[in-house]
Amino acid sequence: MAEFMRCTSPMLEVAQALLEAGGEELKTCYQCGTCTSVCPWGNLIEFSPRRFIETARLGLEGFEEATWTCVQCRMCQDRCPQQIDIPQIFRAVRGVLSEGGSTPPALRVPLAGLRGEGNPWVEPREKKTAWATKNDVPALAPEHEVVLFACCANEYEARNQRDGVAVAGLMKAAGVSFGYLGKEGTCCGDLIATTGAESLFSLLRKTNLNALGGVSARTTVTISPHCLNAFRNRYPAVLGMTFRHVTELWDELLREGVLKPSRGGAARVTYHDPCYLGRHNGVYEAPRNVLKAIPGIELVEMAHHHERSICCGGGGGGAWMERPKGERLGDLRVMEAVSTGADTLVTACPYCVQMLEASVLGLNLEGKIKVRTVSELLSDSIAQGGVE
Amino acid sequence: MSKLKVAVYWAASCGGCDVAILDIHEKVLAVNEACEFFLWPIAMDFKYADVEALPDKHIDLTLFNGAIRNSENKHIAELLRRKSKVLVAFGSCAHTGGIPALANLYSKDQIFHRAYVESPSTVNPQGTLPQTATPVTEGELTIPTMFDHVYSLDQVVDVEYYVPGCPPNPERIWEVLFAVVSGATLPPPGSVIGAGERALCDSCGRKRTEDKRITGFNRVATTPLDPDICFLDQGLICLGPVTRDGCGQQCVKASNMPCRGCYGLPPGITDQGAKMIAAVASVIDAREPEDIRKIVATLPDQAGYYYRFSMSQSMLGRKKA
Amino acid sequence: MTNDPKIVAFLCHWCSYTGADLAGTSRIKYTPAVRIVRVMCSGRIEPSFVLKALKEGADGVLICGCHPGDCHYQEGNYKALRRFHMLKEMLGQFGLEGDRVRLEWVSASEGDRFAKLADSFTEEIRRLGPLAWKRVGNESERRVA
Amino acid sequence: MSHEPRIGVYVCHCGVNIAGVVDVKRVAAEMASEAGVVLSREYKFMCSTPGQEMIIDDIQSHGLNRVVVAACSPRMHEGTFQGACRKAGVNAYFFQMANIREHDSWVTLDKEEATRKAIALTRAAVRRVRNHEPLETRQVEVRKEVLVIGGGIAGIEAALTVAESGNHVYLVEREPTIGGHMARFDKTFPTLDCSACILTPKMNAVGSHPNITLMTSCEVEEVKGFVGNFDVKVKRKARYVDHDKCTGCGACVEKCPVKVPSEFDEGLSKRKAIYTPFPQAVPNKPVIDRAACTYFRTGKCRLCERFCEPKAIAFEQQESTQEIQVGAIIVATGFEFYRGEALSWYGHGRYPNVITALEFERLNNASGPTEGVLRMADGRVPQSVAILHCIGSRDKNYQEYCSRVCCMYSLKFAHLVKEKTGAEVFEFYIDMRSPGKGYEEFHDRIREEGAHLIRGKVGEVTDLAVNPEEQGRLIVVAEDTLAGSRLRVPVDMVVLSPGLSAHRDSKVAQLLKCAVDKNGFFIEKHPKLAPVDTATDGVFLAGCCQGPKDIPDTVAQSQAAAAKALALATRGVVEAEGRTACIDPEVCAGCKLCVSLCPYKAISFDTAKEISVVNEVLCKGCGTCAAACPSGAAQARHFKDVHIFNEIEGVLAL
Repeated sequence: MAEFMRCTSPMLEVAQALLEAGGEELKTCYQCGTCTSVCPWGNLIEFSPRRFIETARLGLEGFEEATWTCVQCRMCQDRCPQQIDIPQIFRAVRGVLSEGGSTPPALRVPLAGLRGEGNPWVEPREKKTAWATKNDVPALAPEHEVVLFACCANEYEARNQRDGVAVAGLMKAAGVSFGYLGKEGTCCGDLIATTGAESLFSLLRKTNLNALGGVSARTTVTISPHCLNAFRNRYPAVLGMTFRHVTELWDELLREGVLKPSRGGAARVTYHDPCYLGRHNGVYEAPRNVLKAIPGIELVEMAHHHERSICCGGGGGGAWMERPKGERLGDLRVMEAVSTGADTLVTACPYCVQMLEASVLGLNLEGKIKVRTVSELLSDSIAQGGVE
Repeated sequence: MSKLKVAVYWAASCGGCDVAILDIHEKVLAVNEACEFFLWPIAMDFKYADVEALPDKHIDLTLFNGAIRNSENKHIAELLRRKSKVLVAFGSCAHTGGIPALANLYSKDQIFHRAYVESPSTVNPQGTLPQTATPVTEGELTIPTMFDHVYSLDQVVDVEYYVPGCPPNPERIWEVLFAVVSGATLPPPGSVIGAGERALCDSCGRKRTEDKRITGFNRVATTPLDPDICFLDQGLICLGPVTRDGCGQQCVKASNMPCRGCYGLPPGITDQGAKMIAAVASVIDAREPEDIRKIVATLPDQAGYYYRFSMSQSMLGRKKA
Repeated sequence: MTNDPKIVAFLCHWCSYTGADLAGTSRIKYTPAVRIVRVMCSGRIEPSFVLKALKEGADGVLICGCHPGDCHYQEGNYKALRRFHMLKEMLGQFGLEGDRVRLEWVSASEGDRFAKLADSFTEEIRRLGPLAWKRVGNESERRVA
Repeated sequence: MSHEPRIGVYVCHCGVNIAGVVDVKRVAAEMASEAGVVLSREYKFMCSTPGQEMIIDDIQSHGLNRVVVAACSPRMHEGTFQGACRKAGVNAYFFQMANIREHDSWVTLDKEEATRKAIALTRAAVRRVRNHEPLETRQVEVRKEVLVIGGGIAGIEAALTVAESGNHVYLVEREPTIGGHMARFDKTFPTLDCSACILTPKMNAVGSHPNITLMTSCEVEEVKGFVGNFDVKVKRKARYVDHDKCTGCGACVEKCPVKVPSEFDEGLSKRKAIYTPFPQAVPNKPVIDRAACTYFRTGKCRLCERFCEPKAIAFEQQESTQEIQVGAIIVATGFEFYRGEALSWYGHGRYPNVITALEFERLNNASGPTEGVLRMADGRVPQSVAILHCIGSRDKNYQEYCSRVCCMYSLKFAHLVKEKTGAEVFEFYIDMRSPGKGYEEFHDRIREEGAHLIRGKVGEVTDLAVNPEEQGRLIVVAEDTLAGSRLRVPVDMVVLSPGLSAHRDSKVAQLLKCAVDKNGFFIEKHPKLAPVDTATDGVFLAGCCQGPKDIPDTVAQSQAAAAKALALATRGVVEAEGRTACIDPEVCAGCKLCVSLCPYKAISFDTAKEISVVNEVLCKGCGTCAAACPSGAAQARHFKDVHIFNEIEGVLAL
């Protein structure tokens, strides 16, 4: 008889483990499906956060597959009528699965890199500050008022080094008293926290807390929205420090008249909101204000912008996961950008830069659209010396 | 008829109460006629030993003024208690602690430090503080021990009656003495005598509004005072509403000054400060916490205002250690 | 457990007491340290109640009334608010930590809030330690009653 | 009267509600040693008849003169036990209750702690009751007139019910006509009666009833007094038309040259500056919209005046105030549709063919802007329509509660669309809620009619087409949670079904000293057993002001509220609160502080005796005067200092 019983029983032990790992809010879901309908993956693949929650809640088979798809863009959470922190549920499940040894192979490399060398590219730790030395970025000294915290991507990855150099150049031009937190610091751990690697994240956090705990500056400026998010939302507020994103700094310096852009940039640009700057941290206008302040730049919006912006696909560990053509959120975003008629797709996050550039290449649109950062465009527009 | 046996004593106080007895003027002769004094340090010479030698309950009436501040005050209070049939807490200090009890807002250490080390006129580089016993070549010199706390008389010994005031109104004093001397029936023990049964406002003729609003507290020194209008209506703290009537209103009527509360609580309330806050704060003209705090801040030293004469009898009694 | 703080809470009948009832009917658990005394309106609450409670051994006093604008008797809560601020100022002179006496608005529908408030206030008082006002003063100097 | 206290203490088990946590035997034993306690018992259910009889027997056989019951909240059973005391000849105010259920056994986990707390709370009651005094309650006559605030179906029904009994009603409505939301609906679920057909006769009945004074364009401005004796000030806004002279001929409306969007039609049609809101309005006489009127704006025009034969135009009319006296008040202020941010997520205001429920009602109404033909913005009749449930409802970001009626009215919409246009209907819902008489059957009928009911909340409405079929249409994106598929449904028109919200701008609750819940709805006295009473005696609730409800429930509640008001009027008298303030003339020093503080002006100053005096009829017993009286002359009966001090000592004694 038994083989004819095609029924599944709830696996409450599994469900209980998920609840204990921080998936408490699983219980309040009433299965309306808003999450699924607003999830950007819906445009490309079959993916239902709702079904994920329902299966996870009862410990039913099937939720494991969906676990690693989520890019933590937070669209679902913002729209959830029950105000459920759905990204957190994914993180909790990931934590449980990782403990059981089910980390996807693609993630093992960056995890090993972070564990061994403090960066996801498995580059030797010694190379961390090479970019700064080469480009005369001042190292942090006690008299500095601002800490510059660069993303691993700015440090180890060639494309994003350009952004880092632009940031340092602008800070110098504006006369900001700043220094770069080099070897004492390490990766902020934000993206790794989203993959459920809690213990590794705590390790990285400890290193950074030690490094920042010892400095006298009261403000830290990050280039990546992920570092910003880690400091603002995942680190304890014990440091008593203010954390700001570079675009917020530029916006302020422009308003105060310290920075005066004079040379025009690209004629028509569109701005892609990084999820971790926008939805996660509520910064929507600062980068736009910067772009609007640059002479000659015309800012147009894509179909999805501000709170409705679509993820580049790099969040939640997505940056390291290979996806077949036709299943790339970055492609969707680049096509949306192209359809605005813009010649430049501007963003403000190293991972967005990586993902969007990969899509531009993959779609053979190199001649049609460039990917730049807000800092790069601003840097271009500041005359040599910058400050009058 | 034998003369009434009387003692008058002065503990922690200024001496004004003693003087007030003399302020009954020529009637003091009648008192002298009717009374035999066994102790009255300010007026006559007696030794404590003489009192100690008296049989218990020998004295008919003791008027005890002053608070209990040190071991000597307490010793004499207990002595006079033993020797007296009727012990009267005479004046604010004995009644409710009076001005000396404001010291309860400080610790003994703070007071010593202020008096013997900090005060501008003091030169005391070693920081020497009073010692209760000092060895000298001739032996040991002792002075009374200062207590941590200032007490009203009834916090140390049982008391039959209270005559309030700083000082008591001479007319009231005469009424009390006359009653005792003439053998009139005395009220039940524990009563306040020589004072009224209502609050001071009852006999105050100042005009009051029916729509009181306090927008800020004024101070006597910096405000022109209208002699016909209720002080509260002028934004001044007047303790009249929480003070027993009977003083004759030397302050309010004769001097155009708000009542300071020396006659103590009227019957029916338990704490001058608490009641004054309840009454005054209710009519503060503000609704937002910030605005209320601003108005409250215009009245510094509330405890000093409200418990000027009644700290010993206040519900909290003293500052927390 | 007997070392737990003792807290007297004065609650107005219409909002806060009803809110505390709602915490009960909703079976929300909170500390037993908070003991409730009911008055019809927070406007009835006098500073002497607070002093009495402190003197009788309370470590903290909580005053709750209707939210501003919601007073069943129009403005009683504003009167409580004014007295509270003036009393707090004076209690400071008596060396009392400002947080030992607290005023909060709790509506009839805020059972959950009342329970949370009871817990957080008790926690705060526990942090401040026992008040033991009954023992303030010097027993040896005073007459033995 | 100064006999020694002989107290009986009764500790209730309340089944296991108390006894399961609190050691009731220990509580009773502890109380036995308190001064004045003659006997101390525990019993399973004190509020039961045997429980009450036990108290009565003990009072008689043991000569008790004070009673303490430690049980539930006094809000629950104080009256019950006071009644038992009274029956046994003990004044009701010699009773005191200790709340060891809501404030103890239900909120405490630790049994030992719960027992200690119960002992403390009961001891407080025992110590307090010793010092209680007997209080007298007085009887006050009740006025027969009733005020109804709000002229929607709830107010109309309540007014008619009261008026039919022969009592007089004042019906106050702030709009120029009665009728409320119901007058704007096309059909009513589940029977599909024409809304106007069933409402209009009632509106007319109100307009012509000899026992109803209809006060439109009026607002309640001030309410004073108490149950049975309310003094109400009503502000009458200027209408600029003398309704006594006006015959309602309509010549003025016809001639008026100004056109502005009609509120009644949700701005989908125009009305004149002088207008009657809709053809069946009651009163069916026009008013002038001052903001739109050319004469008021420029000083010129007066066309309406020229064409008014009865000379009813009154540009000089001013706002006026009328005072009325009533014994009871029925609140029927209704609701408004949710109009918040959630609408914009679904494109309302961005896409012209995304409309709200109320717009849909008007578009479907034969007297509406399209004469009942469902049209899109460009005039075409839609081929497909999506109806979205729960807009702003069941959503912690907006309104957490379920509005109860939206599922049903949305199903009604599906029927109307089908019937009128034959279009495909897609209805997106989270859960289908149809618990009413005939409601589930109506739901079935709509399915049978072929509407596509899809279980899934819509995430987005967009015009971004990804294929030719979607081109030029609105695409509704949702997950069909039953199929587990993400859907993109292209439609011509989207109807948003928002929930019901409380009137946020209303001052009525404040004027009546009624509490509202966190959503702004009036709080009833008891959610189950007193659903039309409020905490303010003599004020009753009808309809959606208390919470979202459908028409049958609204009408039922209106009739219930009317019955409550009539019961009060029929009884003719009310017992006034015994726990009032008093001022001891022997103690009062005449400082006048209390006079300024009394919120009810119940204290006056007797200039002859120079003391303050309480008018106990006006006093509500808040105790503010007692708290503020510096000399202790003002006392709050039953809440005197001594009582509170006793309680404080009691609760701190363990």
